[in-house]
Order: sequence, then C-alpha cells, then structure tokens
Amino acid sequence: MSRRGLRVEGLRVQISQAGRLLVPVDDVGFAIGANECVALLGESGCGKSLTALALMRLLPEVAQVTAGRVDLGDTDLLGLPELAMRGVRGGRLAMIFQEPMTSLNPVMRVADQIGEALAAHRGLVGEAARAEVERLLQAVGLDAGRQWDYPFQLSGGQRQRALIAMMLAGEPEVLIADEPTTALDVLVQDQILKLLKDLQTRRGMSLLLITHDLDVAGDMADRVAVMYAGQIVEWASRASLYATPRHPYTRKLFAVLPRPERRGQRLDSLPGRVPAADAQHLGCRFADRCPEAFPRCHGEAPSLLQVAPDHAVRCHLFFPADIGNGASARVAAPISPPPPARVESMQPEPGEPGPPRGRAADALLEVRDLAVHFPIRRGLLRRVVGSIKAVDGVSLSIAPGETLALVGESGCGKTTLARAVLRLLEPTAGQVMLAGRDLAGLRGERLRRLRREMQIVFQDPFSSLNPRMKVGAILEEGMRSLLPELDAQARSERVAVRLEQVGLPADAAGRHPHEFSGGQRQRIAIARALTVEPRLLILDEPTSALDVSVQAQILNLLADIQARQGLAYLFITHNLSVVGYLAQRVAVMQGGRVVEEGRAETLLARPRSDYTRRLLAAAPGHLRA
Amino acid sequence: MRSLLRLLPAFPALLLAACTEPPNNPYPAGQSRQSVLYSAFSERPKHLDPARSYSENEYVFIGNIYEPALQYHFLKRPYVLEPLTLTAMPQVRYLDAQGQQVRADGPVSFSEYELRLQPGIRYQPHPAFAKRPDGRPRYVPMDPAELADIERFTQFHETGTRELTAADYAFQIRRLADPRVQSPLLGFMLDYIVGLEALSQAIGEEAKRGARERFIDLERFEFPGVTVVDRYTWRIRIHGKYPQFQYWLAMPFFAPVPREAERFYRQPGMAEKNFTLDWQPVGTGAYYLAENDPNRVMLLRRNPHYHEDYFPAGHPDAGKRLPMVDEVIYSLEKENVPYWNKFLQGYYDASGVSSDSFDQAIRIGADGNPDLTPDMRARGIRLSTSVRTSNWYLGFNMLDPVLGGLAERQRKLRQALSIALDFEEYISIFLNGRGLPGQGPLPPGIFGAREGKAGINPVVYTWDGKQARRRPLADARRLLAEAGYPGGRDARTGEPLTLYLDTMDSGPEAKSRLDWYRKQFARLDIQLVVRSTDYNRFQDKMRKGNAQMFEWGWNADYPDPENFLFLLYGPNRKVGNNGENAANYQNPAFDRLFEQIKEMENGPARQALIDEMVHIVREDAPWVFAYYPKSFALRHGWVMNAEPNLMAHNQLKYRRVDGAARAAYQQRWNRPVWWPLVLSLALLVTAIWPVAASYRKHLRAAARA
Amino acid sequence: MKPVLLWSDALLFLLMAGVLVLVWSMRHEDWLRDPWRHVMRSRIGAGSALLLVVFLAVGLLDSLHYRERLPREAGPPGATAQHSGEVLSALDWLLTDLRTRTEKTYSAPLATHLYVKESMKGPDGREVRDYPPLQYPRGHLLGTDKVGQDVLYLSLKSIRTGLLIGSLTTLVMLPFAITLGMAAGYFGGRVDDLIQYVYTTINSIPGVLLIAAAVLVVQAQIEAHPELFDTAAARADVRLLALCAILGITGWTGLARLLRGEVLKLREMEFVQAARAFGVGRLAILSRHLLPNVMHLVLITVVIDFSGLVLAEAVLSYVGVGVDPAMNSFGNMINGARLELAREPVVWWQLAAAFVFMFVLVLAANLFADQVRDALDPRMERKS
Amino acid sequence: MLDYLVRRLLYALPILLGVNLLTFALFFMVNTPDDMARIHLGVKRVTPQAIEAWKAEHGYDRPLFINTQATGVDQVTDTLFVDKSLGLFAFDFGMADDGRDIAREIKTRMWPSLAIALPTFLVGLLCYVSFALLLTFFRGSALDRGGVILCVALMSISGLFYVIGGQYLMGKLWHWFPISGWQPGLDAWKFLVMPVVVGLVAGIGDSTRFYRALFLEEMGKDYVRTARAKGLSDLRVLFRHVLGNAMIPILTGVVVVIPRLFLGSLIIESFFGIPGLGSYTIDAIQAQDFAIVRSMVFLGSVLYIVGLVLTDISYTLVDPRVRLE
Repeated sequence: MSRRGLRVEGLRVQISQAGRLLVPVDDVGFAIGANECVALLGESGCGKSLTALALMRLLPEVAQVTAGRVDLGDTDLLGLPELAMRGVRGGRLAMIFQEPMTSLNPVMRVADQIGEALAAHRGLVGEAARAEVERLLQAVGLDAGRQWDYPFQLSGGQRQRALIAMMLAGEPEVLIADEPTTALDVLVQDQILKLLKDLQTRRGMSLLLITHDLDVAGDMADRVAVMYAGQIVEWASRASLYATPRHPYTRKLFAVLPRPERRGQRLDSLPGRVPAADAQHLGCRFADRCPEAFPRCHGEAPSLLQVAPDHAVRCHLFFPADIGNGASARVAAPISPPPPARVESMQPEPGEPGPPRGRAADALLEVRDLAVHFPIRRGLLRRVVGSIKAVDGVSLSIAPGETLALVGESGCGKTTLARAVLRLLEPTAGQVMLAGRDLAGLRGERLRRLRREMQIVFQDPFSSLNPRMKVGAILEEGMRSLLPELDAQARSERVAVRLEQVGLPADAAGRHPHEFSGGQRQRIAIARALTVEPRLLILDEPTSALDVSVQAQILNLLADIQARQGLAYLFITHNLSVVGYLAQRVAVMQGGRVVEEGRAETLLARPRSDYTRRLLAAAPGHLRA
Repeated sequence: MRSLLRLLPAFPALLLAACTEPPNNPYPAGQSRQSVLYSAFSERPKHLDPARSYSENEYVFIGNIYEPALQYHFLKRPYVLEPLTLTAMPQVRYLDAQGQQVRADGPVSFSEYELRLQPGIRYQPHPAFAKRPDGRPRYVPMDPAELADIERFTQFHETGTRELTAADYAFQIRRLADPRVQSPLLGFMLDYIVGLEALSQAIGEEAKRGARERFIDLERFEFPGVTVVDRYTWRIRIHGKYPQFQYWLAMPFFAPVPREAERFYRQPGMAEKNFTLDWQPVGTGAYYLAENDPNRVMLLRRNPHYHEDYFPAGHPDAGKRLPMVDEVIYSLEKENVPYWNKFLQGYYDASGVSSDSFDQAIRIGADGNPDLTPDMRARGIRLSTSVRTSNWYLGFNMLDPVLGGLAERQRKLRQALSIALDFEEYISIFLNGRGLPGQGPLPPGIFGAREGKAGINPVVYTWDGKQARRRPLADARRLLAEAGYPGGRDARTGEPLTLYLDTMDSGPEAKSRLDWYRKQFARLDIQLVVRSTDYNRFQDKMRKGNAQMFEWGWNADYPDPENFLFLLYGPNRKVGNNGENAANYQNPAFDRLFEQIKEMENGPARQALIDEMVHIVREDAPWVFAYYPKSFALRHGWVMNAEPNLMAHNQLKYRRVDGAARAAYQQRWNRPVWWPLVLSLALLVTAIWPVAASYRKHLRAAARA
Repeated sequence: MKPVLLWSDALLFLLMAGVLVLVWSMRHEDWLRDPWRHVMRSRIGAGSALLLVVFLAVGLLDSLHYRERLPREAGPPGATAQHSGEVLSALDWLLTDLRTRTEKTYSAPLATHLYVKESMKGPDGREVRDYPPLQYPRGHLLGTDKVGQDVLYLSLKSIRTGLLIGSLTTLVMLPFAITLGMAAGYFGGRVDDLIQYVYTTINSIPGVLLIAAAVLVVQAQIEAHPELFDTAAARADVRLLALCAILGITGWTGLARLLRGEVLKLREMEFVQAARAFGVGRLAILSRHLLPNVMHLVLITVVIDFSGLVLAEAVLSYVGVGVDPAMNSFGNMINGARLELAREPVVWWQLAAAFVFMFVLVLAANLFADQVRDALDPRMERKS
Repeated sequence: MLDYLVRRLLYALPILLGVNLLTFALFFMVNTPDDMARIHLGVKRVTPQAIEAWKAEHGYDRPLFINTQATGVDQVTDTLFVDKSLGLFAFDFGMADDGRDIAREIKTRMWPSLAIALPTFLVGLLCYVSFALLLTFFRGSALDRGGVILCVALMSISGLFYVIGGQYLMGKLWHWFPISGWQPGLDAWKFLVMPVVVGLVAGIGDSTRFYRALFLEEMGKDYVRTARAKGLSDLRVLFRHVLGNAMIPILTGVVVVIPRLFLGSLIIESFFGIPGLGSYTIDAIQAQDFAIVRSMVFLGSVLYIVGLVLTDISYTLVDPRVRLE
C-alpha cells in the first residue's frame, strides 16, 4: 500500500516585486500521517497561507517555490508537470479557504459548482453526478434541496459546507483548511470544526488546519506546528505543546491569552512587530522581541532540534537531547512567566463591596426599551410591507467606571444598538439617558455638546482612520469640533499627551496612518476618542481584527485608562474569553433582544438562559479549561 | 482567436465573384452593358411640382418629365427658342385699354399671346388617368382601405393616359395662383398676367373654408388672364409690353398639369404617404420618374407614349427617333471625392472638374487653351468647355458710410479696390483657370456683351494690343491716396483702414479663400476682417443693409440682358424692397436707361443704350466684377451628344450611349489587387503559432524553478 | 508692440497658476507625492511627461499674444502709434521666417519646385505649363498647403487649440462633476433623485446634437453683437471658449456618476462615522474626509478625458460645429486634407502632419494617464 | 416585473419633458420662425406674404412658451411648445417642414443604418472580448505587453483617419469595394463590408483595454482561486467563471447602446454615402427643419431610456442576485 499522507521538507518560497526580494516561507518542513490532523499555527504575516498555496501550486505569478520537496504519498508534487498537477489539485490534494462569502462563484448554482469537480476528477456527469452531489451535500450536513440554490441564498456556514462538499468530490487524501472558521460566528464555527473532525476520522483523510487561534488548534489537532516570520519555530504533539510550551514565542502566545482567571491582572505582552518579509536575518528571527535573548541568538540562526520524541524547537536555549531519554537539556536562565504585575488602582476585586450598585440613581448611561426597526418597502408605490427589527426593546445601564460587555453573534443587533446610542442613526422607540439627560429630544447644538460625553472605537483599524490625513490632524478633529475654546497650541499639547498615553512616539503626529501596524492604528483610534475626555467609551469589537499578541497590548491599555480616568466601557464582542477577562457585567443579545444580563463571573460560570449555555459550550478551548 | 478562424471560409467565395464582374461595381451585375445613363445628384430635390420648383438640381428631373410650350434649339448658339408641343411660335397681338388691337409701337396696355397645340401628344402612364370599365376614374374617390396597404407609388398597378389639351396648360397657370402651392413666381407674375391677383385671393378664401389640402376645382374661378379657345388653342393676356415673357413660356412654370392629377393627389390620406404632385410628377416628356428615393436614387425611364420627336438637322444623329436611351439613373453622391473616383472607375458617365482634380484632368495646351492630360486621353475621356451665362462679383453696400454712395471719395476707394483684387490669381488658384476675369455685369454670350478691346473695363484694365492687362498696383495706391487713405491709413486720424467682408462660406475650402482675400487687401495695407456666419444671419445683414462687402453671383433665367441689368436697377433695392439689387445701387441715369431697354427688341439701338449703362456702372464700380465662370465637363467616350446647353433642361432625349464600350472600360480599369488580403491572412496565421507554442510550454512547466 | 490678452490666454494661465499652487500646497502630503515620484521613475511615465511638457511649452508660447506696431513713417507725422489688426504670438515671433516664407500653393516636403503646374513663360518665351521653382527651395520641412502656408507652422499653431480644448473643458467640467456627484452620493434621497434626473436628461440627448445646437446658439450671440470682438482672433477665441464650455457642460455626467458611487461607499466607512460621532458638520466631512479620498478618481479622469477631447475636436470640426474655420486646429487640417487625398498625384503631407502631431500628443496623454492611474490606484497604496 | 416597468415609464415622462424643453429652448434661441420660412422657401424672389403663409401653414405663427393674448389655460396650451410636443408622446411625428412624412422617412432610412451599425456592434463585441480574453490568458507575457501597447496606439488615432485611410486603400487603390453608394436588398453586402471593417478597426484600442481591465479584476477574486483549486483547466476557469461574472459590467456599457443602433453613425454614413439616419438630424439642424429635430431628439431620448431598462432586465438574466421588484 503506498504510503499515505503528506511530507514537506525544506520548503522555500521567494517573491520578487518592484526590485525587492521577499522570502515569506523559509525552510518549512512537516509531515501529516494518514488520518492525522496537523495544525499550522501562527499570527498574520507568518507565511502559513503561502505555505498552503505552495503545496497546491496556486502561488500568485510573482511568487515561485525555490527549494524544498513535497511528497503526497509517493508523488513528488513539485516535479509534476502542470497538466498532471491539475489532476491532483482538487483530487488527492484539496483545499478550502477563509472567506466563505466570496469563495463561491456568485452566478453559478451550487450543484453546477460541485458537478464541475466531479466531472474533472471522477468523470461523473448527468444523473450519476446529480446523485453524487446529493450524497456529498448530505455528508456535509446540507439538505439535497439546497443544490439548486445560488451562493447568495446560503448563510456563511452553509457556504463553507458547500465548499467542503465541493472539495470532497475528488475524494482527497489530504485536505488543507486555511482558517476555515475565522470569518464565522462561534456557534457555526463549532459545527464546521466538528464536521471537519468527523470527515477526517470517517474518511481516513489527513487534515492540515491553518489557524491563528490556539484554542481551535488545541481542540482539533493531533500535532501542532508554530510558525513565526516564515519559519517553523516549534512543533509538538498537542499534549506536549499545551503542557510544556518550550519556544519563548509559543509561551508568549499562551501568556497573552485573556482568560477569566487572569481577570484584574495585566496580560503579558509581546512588544515590537513581526519582522518585514524582505529583512535579512543573521540570528534567530524572534531575537529582537525575545525576553530571553542572549548574544548567540542574534549572531547565529538556530536550527529545528528534536528535543523530545514528540517535540522539536528552533531555539538556542535547548540542546538536542538523544531521542532515547526524552529529557530536554536546558541551558542558562530558567524561563518562567513574569509575576502578574498588579495594575495600580484596578477597580475593586470581584466580590469586594464596590460602590453601591444603585440601579438607576447614578447610572451614567440608561437605555430604556430601545428599538430600531428598518422598514421594508415593496410594490409600485414603495409601500411599507414589514420591517427588520434590528434592536427590539433593549434596556440596560452602565455605571461610571464600569465595563458592560455586550455579547452576541453577528446580526444580533449589538452594533446597531451602539450606533443608536450614539445617535449615529435614529432609534424607532425607547429612551437613551446619558448622565440623567434624555438624548431623544435633543437636536443640533445641544446634541452636539452631549456628544462630548461619549465616543466610539471601531473594529477595522484600516478603515477607522482617514488615510489621507496626518495622525495629528485626526486627533485634533475632535477637539476642534467639540472644544472650540482650545487654540492650536493647546490642541497640539493635548495631542502629544494622548499619544504618549497610548504608547506611541510623539513624532507619530506628523505621519500618515498607512505607516502604522494594525495595533498602532487602534491605539491612535483610542487616543482620538480620549481627546474630548468622554465619560463613556463604546468599543465595537476593538480587538477582533488584531492578532492575539497585539490584542493583549490593547486590552492592557484599556484597563490602564479605565483605572486612571474612571471611564465606563460598553464593550461589544463575540469573544467570550475577552469578556471573562475584562468585563464586570455582561449582557447577552440574540435577535435584537437581551436574553440574559448579570455579573460576569456568575453568568459565565452558571448561565441561566439556554442560548448563553450553547454559546459557552461552543467556545473553542473550553473543553481543556 | 476562434472567432477569426470562423471568418476564413468566407474569403474564397469573395475571390470567385471577382473574376466575372469587378467587385467594386456599385450597380447590379450586367446593367452597365444596357442602354442606361449613369449620373448623380448631390442635394436632395425638395419640390418636383413645376409650379413650385425653382432650383437647378430639381430642373434636372422635371425638365425631362414636363414639356412646356417652347424649348431652346439644341444646337443653335446664341440660344434661340423653338416650338416644342406647339405647331408654331406663339403670335402676339397688342391691345389698348379697351381691348382693341393696336400696332406694336402704339399705346399698348395689354399684349395677348395665342398658342396652338400639336394634336396626338399623350401623357406618361399614370394612375390618375386609370379608368374603371364603366369609365369612372379607378382611384377617385380613393378607398381608404385600399390606400392603407399601398406603401410605394408603384403599387398603383392600374395606369392610363390621355391626350394633352390646351386646358391642361390653362389649369397650370391657375395653379400658380393657388396659395397652397406657394409658387415662388406668383409675386413676380402678379404684375403681368391679368387678373392673377384676384384669382389668388379668391382661391385663398375658398381654401380657408374647410380642410386646407382638399381638392378645389380651380376652373370654377373667373380668370380673364387665360382663355381656352378650343381643344388645342389657348390665349394668355398680360399687362403692357413684356417681350421677355416668351422666355418664361419655356420654363416648367408654364408646363401642362392635367386636372385629373390634382383630383387624384388631393385626396385624404395621400399626403401622409408622400403621394403628392410635389413628389410624384406626371408629364408628357420623354421620360417619367420610375423610382423616387431622394436619399438614394432617382430613376427616369423612357415614356412609352412619347410623341414623335426627331433629332434636329445639322448633326450626324439627325432624324433619329428620340429618346435614344432607355433609363437614366441618378445616384445620391454627397461628397465630390467619391464622385470623382467613381467617374475615373467608369461608374459615372460624366463629371465636373473640381479644383482638386483639375491638374489630374486638364493641362494647358501649346495654344494656351485647356486640353486633356495624356492619362485622361488614354481613358478615352472627352472634355467640353463653355462660359456659363452667369457672373460672380464682390459687391459693396452702397449705403455703407465708409465705401458706399456715389461721392468722389468713396468711388475712388472702390475703384482702387477693384484694381487691387487680382482676380486673375484667384481664378488660377481656386478655379484652375476656369473663368474669364469680369469686365462688366453682362457675361459673354448674352446680347449686349462686347468682346475684345471694346469689352474691357477701362477703370481696371488697359489694352496692350493683344489682351487686357490689369492696371499696376501703383494706380490703386494713387486712387487710395486720392480717396483719403494714403498707405492704407486715414489721412485725418492716422487709423489703419479696416474693411469687413461678410461671407457665409464655412466649408473646408473657406479657410484658404479667406486667407487669399486678406492677402489682397494687405497689398494696399488695408486690414480685412472676415465675418463668416450661417445662411440666416447673412440674409439678415443683407436685408438690414449692415453688411459692408459681400460675395454674390447670378445665374441667368433666360438669355436676355434685362435678366442681369435688373440686378443694378434702383427700385430693385434689397434694403426696403427686398429686391435682388444686393448692393442697393441707385443711379438715376442708369435707371432711366434700364426702363428703356427693358422692352426693346434686340438690335443696334438697344446695344448702344446698354453700352452707355455698362460705362456708368464701371465708373461707379458698385461691384468688383470678379469673373464669369467657365464650366468644364468631362464625359466618357461611350456617351454621345452631351454638348453643354446651359439654358435647356430637356437634353436627356438627345443623349446616346454605347453600353458594351462602358462594360469593357470598367473591366479594364478595376482589376482588384488581392495581395494585401493574402498578406494580412498570412500574418494572422503566423501570429497564432508563437501563441500556441508558449501555451504548450506553460502546460509542461514544473513548479520547481 | 501692444500685448493682447485673449480670454482663453487668461484662463489657460489661470489654470496653470492653479495647478502650481495645488502642487506647492500638496508637496508635504506624501500620499500625493509618492505616486508622482512613482510615475516619474517609470520610463514610459517620464517619456510621456516630457512630451506633454514640450507640447505645453509650445501651447504657452503661442498664448502670449501681442499686436505689432506699424512702422512710424508709413502713417502721417504726429499721429499716435498704430498697431496692426493681426494678433501674433510669441511662437509666431519665434517662427517668423516659417510664417512669412509662403509659396503660391502646394509644395511637397523639402521640394525645390511647386507641386502644381503653372502656365508661365518658358525659356523661349512660349507659354508653357511646368512646375515653377519655389521662392524658398527646400525651405519647408513638411511642405506647404493650398495657399502656400508652411504645414509645419500650421501644425505647431494647432497644438494650442488641442491643448486648450483638452484642458479648459475640464476646468468647466470639474466643478459640475464634483459638487453634483458628491452631493448625490452623500445626501441621497431627493437630492440624489434630482441630480440623477438632470444627468439622465442630458445623457439622453445624442451627444453631437446637443453640442451642435449649443454651438449654433453661441454663434448667434457672437453675431448679435460684433462690437465686442474687434479682431478676427478675438472672434475665433470666443467661439473656442464657447465650445469648451459646451463640452464641459455636457461632459460632466461620467465623472459625476463615478464620484456618486465612490462617495456612497465612503459614507459608510468608519472614519466618516467617527467624524459624525464628533458632531463634525456635513460640509466639513465632505471637504475634509470625502474629497481627498476621491481626488485620485478625479485626477485619473481628467488625464483620460484630455485625450478624448483632442480626438473629439477633429470630429466636431468635420461636422462643422467645431472651432472657427479660420483658426488653426487639427480638425480643420484633417478637413482640408480630406479633399487633397482625392487629388492625383495625391497631396499627402498635410494629412500626414496632422496625423503625426495628433497621434504623438494623444499617445503621450494616454500613456501618461495609464501611469497616473496605476500610481494613484488605492489598491497599490494598501500594499506599500 | 410589471410594477418595475410601470415605474420606469413614470420616471421616463419627466425626462422626456425635460428633453423636449431643452430642444425647444436651444433651437428657438438660434432660429426665428421667419428664418426657417426663408430657408424652406429658399428661392430667389421670397416675398413677405410667402413667409407669413408658410409660417401659418406649418403652425409656427404661435408664441413659444407663454401665449399672452390667450386667457386661462389657453395661455399655456395655445403655444408652439404644447402644440408641437403633444404629438410626440403619441409617437405621431407628423410632417417635416419640407413636406415629407417623418415616420415614413425614418422607416425607410433606418435599414441601411442598422445594416451597418448592427454587424459593427456584434462582430466588434465578439472580436474585442476574444482579444481581451487572449490578453488576459497570457497576462504578464510578451504577448500581453505587446497587445496593450498596440491598443494604446490604436486608441490614440482619430476615427477620421481610419475612415479616410480605409476608403483610400480598400476603395480607391485596391478596388475591393465600391467607394460609396448603396443598393437595397441582398447585394447591399458589397457596400457594407468596408464601413464595418473600418468601424471595427477604429474601436479595437479603446474597447479591448476596457474589457481586459475587467477580466484582470475578476481574475483577482476569491472564487477564481477556488475554481483553480478544484483542478479546472485555465480555459474553463476563464470562459466559465471569469467571463460569467464579467458579463455584468460588460452589459452595463453594451446594452444601453443597442436601441440607438439604427440611428446610425454620422461620420461613416456621410463618408461612404450610406442613405441612413446618421446625418438626418444634423442636416435638419443646418436646414432648420424643426419638425425633424424635435422628433429625432425625442426618439433618441426614448431609445436611451429603453436602453437603460434593457440594461436592468439584462442584469436579471446574468446575475441571479438581481431581481426586478
């Protein structure tokens, strides 16, 4: 029987663009046995997606494979002529992608798109093909009737299922899944991951799962390979990696994860940025950011050493132990996570009697039965025939200095609620009281003055800053509009103070947004919100677009600000671990209504509503906690 | 790529067709061989109703379809009238106020013309004459249902004919008065034909009551001007003595129109389908209009009922039965570039000579007069030249303060300009020598115009024994100085003299012509500003008299000096009377002489008076007599009897054509050149090969670099 | 000599000044500076920019008009200095010899004899028709036209017309397109419907008809009061400006629709929501946030439209509603040349000259437009 | 679907009214009825009575927009504008000022225009899309770079040169086709080939570049990557997936032109002597035949609106996401 599975050795991908030579994938090697799931873990920009595309030989024109060997079973993939590779692609080796919304051809029916793969690889046409399509749809949990639908008639999850069915058509030996659930909600993500797991075991398929989420990797993978700046810095079996992560970067990844148990402590953070793809490396690529770096790290590039039967690491801290005794020799300074630094005057520990939680009396923000309905117009005279009830009677309140987390799947109305509170769109019914004053009746100048009290920070760092304005001008805009009494000199002083407060160099004011990383841009957005000294800050999924390490820096920043200035936060997110770490009270929304509200600890530990229970159960990584 | 391959099989079929008939023959296969004449028209004919049409490009058709009483003799020069449908020339009787006959030189208040018709002349086949078995007209009254599904005029299958009678001629004169017809001649003829004005008013009143387009029986109205004596004789009575009236009788205005036609066309629903007399003529002429599509082709076919008519004596074809050609096809050719190329390819039988194609066609022979170039001679093309009975002048607005009026200063300025504008150079550049420099208002070939030494304009030319020499520029400068503008600068203020030329010419030729004028005025250091406008504004300026200088010309209606001198007759002023005297020239002496020669017969007495008038006009110089255009006509060897006759419009019946010679010529001069086609196909095929090769390489490539 | 400032000269210099001020104020904005540096770095970009600068130089030189003073002694003593009616330009002054050395009629490039036979006195005194020698043998690089003017001179003079039509039209078109396009996109609702109604109405009238009718209207007004324009150059100038205005008024709909679509997208972007959260006024949002983010579209369209307009001028002149027949322009040259092509032997050099000059100008504009579009394309920016 | 059509019809009315208003205003600013009469009578001896008679007969003796003498509603209805435009909305164009029936004129002259415009449009579309697909297929290769430069060069040449050159070469020098003219019926093809070929070559540069840019944009989309990941051949990806999705932007530019095809092209028809509708309106403007101008401009606008509606409908055929509500 030919050997099954995939073996990759010394894979190297080079991109030549506008005179610069980039090496995004350098000396990558790993193996996936039959019926085994390997996770390729790494933050954005580490080259994991490019590795997958290289295996499928779907690299963009500007990139080529310059070294390495890829064996699918006993076929040398890189040596195959393009015509033969076409037979393998989608056949023995298949791949699904991250964006289900745009990965299907919008103008072709699902049945035709699957039929194409069947015709290409198994020569099935006509009636036979139709039967096979139905069987495949059943296999991925879609009912047969769906085959005549167009992609736009399916939800995100259903589209991903259709994509999986399409790739199963060729009965692949190895399936590559490039962040299959990143764009999906928690409940749907759980179903898709279970489906992949089930398919892998039932079909004896090898699964290469590419993800940046430690918990997802933990749930799914038999072995995990951690990538950083184009290289595999550590691979190990799940048990060994999650028990004793060896490489400093891997340990940092674990340390920065927000966990309920770390509430109140500052998260460990990973300063600096991932090195540029065209940077020349002498020593270890993680040296500049590694807390335990020592001269040798900068001078000499470490190689991937087997330190245990199921564990290898690319770091000078370790010596290659002989495989036999399994012990790994350690050198020099012991590595232990730094003691959790106390945040000076963090708000009172849970359980301590904080300021009396009067319900309405001194609430900073009071929302009573807020509703936002969008009319649907039909027919000749555009008559209103119905309405989409985005927010349908929500009441909640936030005390000064308190963080209320608003949790729910996409489409549950949390962003609409935030926009309605800020009066960026007109609510259909209900009241919004800010520090006792009702916003509903206000117009023009009186509304504008109240805007000073509350501000917002958005999710996508790339579209929340005007690319054509300098950072200084962006920060001054708020003051110029709401604090007209300040003159130019006063304004630029405040800008410098804010920049320093969010940890950015003073000269940032003179530069344009596109010169900053995602994390730095989010800091600028926060600084912008603070310039007018609001008492309430609405954070609409501020960290979900960021890598885990960067997310930690932002969460620490938010915690510091709240501690020092006593700001109240309305923190909107779908990530329950962040809720556990930061929020005191939680409100769970579904279908435009708050289904449950309460203190964070009690709600997460003993959820009352069934929906919350299902949400918690679906969150990846909870099995291990 | 695949789409281009699909086109390939079409090309061999094309090659095959080329062998028999030249591929670029625009006419149906084999037609070039038959007795057909090919010609073209450049402008859509707007009106074919003889009462309404008054422009050259419409007379080309109705001249051969309608037969007025008289016609110009085909061969005699100078032009002379002869009977066409009459037995003899019309007799004239002069009557006094009471209607008693008096002698020619007595107190004449009326003159009466009596015309006798030849029997046996019949109309062309036409639905208006079609009869039902019981004698009633087939299509009158018209059944609306039947009319609904008739789309083209030829779908009136039943036609008939009828003998021409005097009543038809009388009926047409009555139609001239019908305001609905809007005849341009009505205003002019009101002063001459007795009772025409009253008739016009009466018909106008009747027309207002009820639908404008309905049939009104014009014969009901009382009309002393014309009386039908018997079936073949009718009399026309006009006020006073007007010898030139007989020339009008040779024009389509006085052609016969049958009463049945008016009855047939003026029925409801006919106008919407363009079935009107204005578009579908009915006449007794040699040809009838078989196909009428003004956007593409007008086809004249031989009239089967044409009366006996023979080629006049004194010509090799004398005595032959006319017409000698079956069909004449006029194709629409808007641009003269394609027209000239098609003529050279043999697809048009005759062509004019534009200034661009002049050098290719004409070279000046040793004896100084124009001759064909060897290339043309090799193609068997023949040239005929003739001075046209029209003139072209640069007019000064006599009401203009700067250069108008009969005063000494302005007169000398005008004379200076007459000398400075070197029209010999103009003729050689823009007309390629096709024109004679103007000496006076009368073009050669018209009674009263003198030749040689006696004919020159002393103000502008001197006679050097053999030919007229233009006066030197110094004379012009002297006259300019005497006029008060030494060196082109106003003596008093030192301001440079600026004159304005108004023109409506904005075609591609315009730029070079206007630059030429500027150059001429600059020779006297006078600034010329050209104000070019569209037709309307130009007419406005002329009517209001605020144009300063302008270009104009006049084509003779009939070969009589009165038809040119009336352009300078005071009462015909443009400003005020909206007459044809565009320069608003008013010289009492000239006007008195004009009233005398107007009614005189041609003879030495009239000649003397005309000489005196021409002398006055040359001195006053209201016009710069630019030139008399000469027309050059080229025609292929297979077209006979095509000598130019500028007055007559019914010349088609005299033409003869040799189809076989034409087909041979076309074959010889249109051999297609196929190598470029083969080359481009080859290029296409060779281009496909590298493309396919690089695709195959792409398929074989492995991933490893 | 008395300097003369025609309306079109004033507007052209105004436009140049405007561009220079814009470039100066934007020199710090690197999001503007980088793309231009990128364009200049590429061979094609630099080459086409150089060509355009050469054409612009010729155009500007041709826009410095003056009237020559008449020689003093010709006029009577004591009269004030007088100036000739003909308006010349600095370019004319430079090409004085090209302008003055005219022939009688056609002559082939670098020919020694006229192209047309003349009847003249032969050596033996007999009347013979032969090619007369030129006054300036080999003096005309591109030959002469029907009236003997040097074709090279005519081509150089036509450049200004092409440049003017290309640039002034956008000067008229931009304000319409930007204000209406962005208003429709940002305010939506009734404002959007009204603006869409206007540009659908303008678009639905076939292009050439609208321009033809409008040009005739302007011509009627020019005729109505001739006293406003004393020299022939002034009359031609006003007609050219009218043509530019008309092309502008009928040509803004394309860019307006483009801007409307872009603003509809930008309006939902988060940095605009953030500005609204600060209570920033609608006009401030439009000018500070939306306008800079659509400038790249405006710039790309302006450069692409330039070549389209130069080509349109030729067609309009053919139809008879283009520039004044007396004015040098590529359209008039082609118009005249068309008849010459029918001659035998064919007169090809005027058509060839018009073709080459126009082709080089439009090709340079198109190549430059491509480089600008690639440089300013936002997707490129995201990568850097 | 019916609701959609009725609504579009209601939208069309104000637009057509606006177009009519603009035409009247532009035309009568240039020409007064007297001028029009003088042109149409166009003879040597034009008397004032003849002008008044012509104006009365053709209905130009009424004031333009507002009739001051009349009272009440007549002030607006008894005017030139209302009288001349009511008929338009019923597509009854009536008689031209020079006496020929406009509708009949359009019916006869539209066939030659269509005979040239339709093949030029269809064959053109086929060639330009194929050439663009070819360039996309070999994107980045020498063929692609050469093709783009060729397109830019062809685009920079004015249409007039193509026509003059084409007529000179194919007509005059090589004698392949008659230089100009027209014959109805089957042997019209001899007069068609040259204008169509010239029209095709003139359009290559611009259109190919546009379509190539469209295809390249689609190539970058995610579903193309999925299609290639399914192991489909490059050709199938190009024709089935990319072309399928690119049809939407292609239709946007293409369908709106179709209804106006039979209005013909002014330049081609006047150079090649084709008796089509190309020059009908421009001649009417120069001959100041107002009846024709208002009819043709109105017809042009109606066809443009029909074009817009056709474009929307064509979307539903190509893109399942679009539904006409």
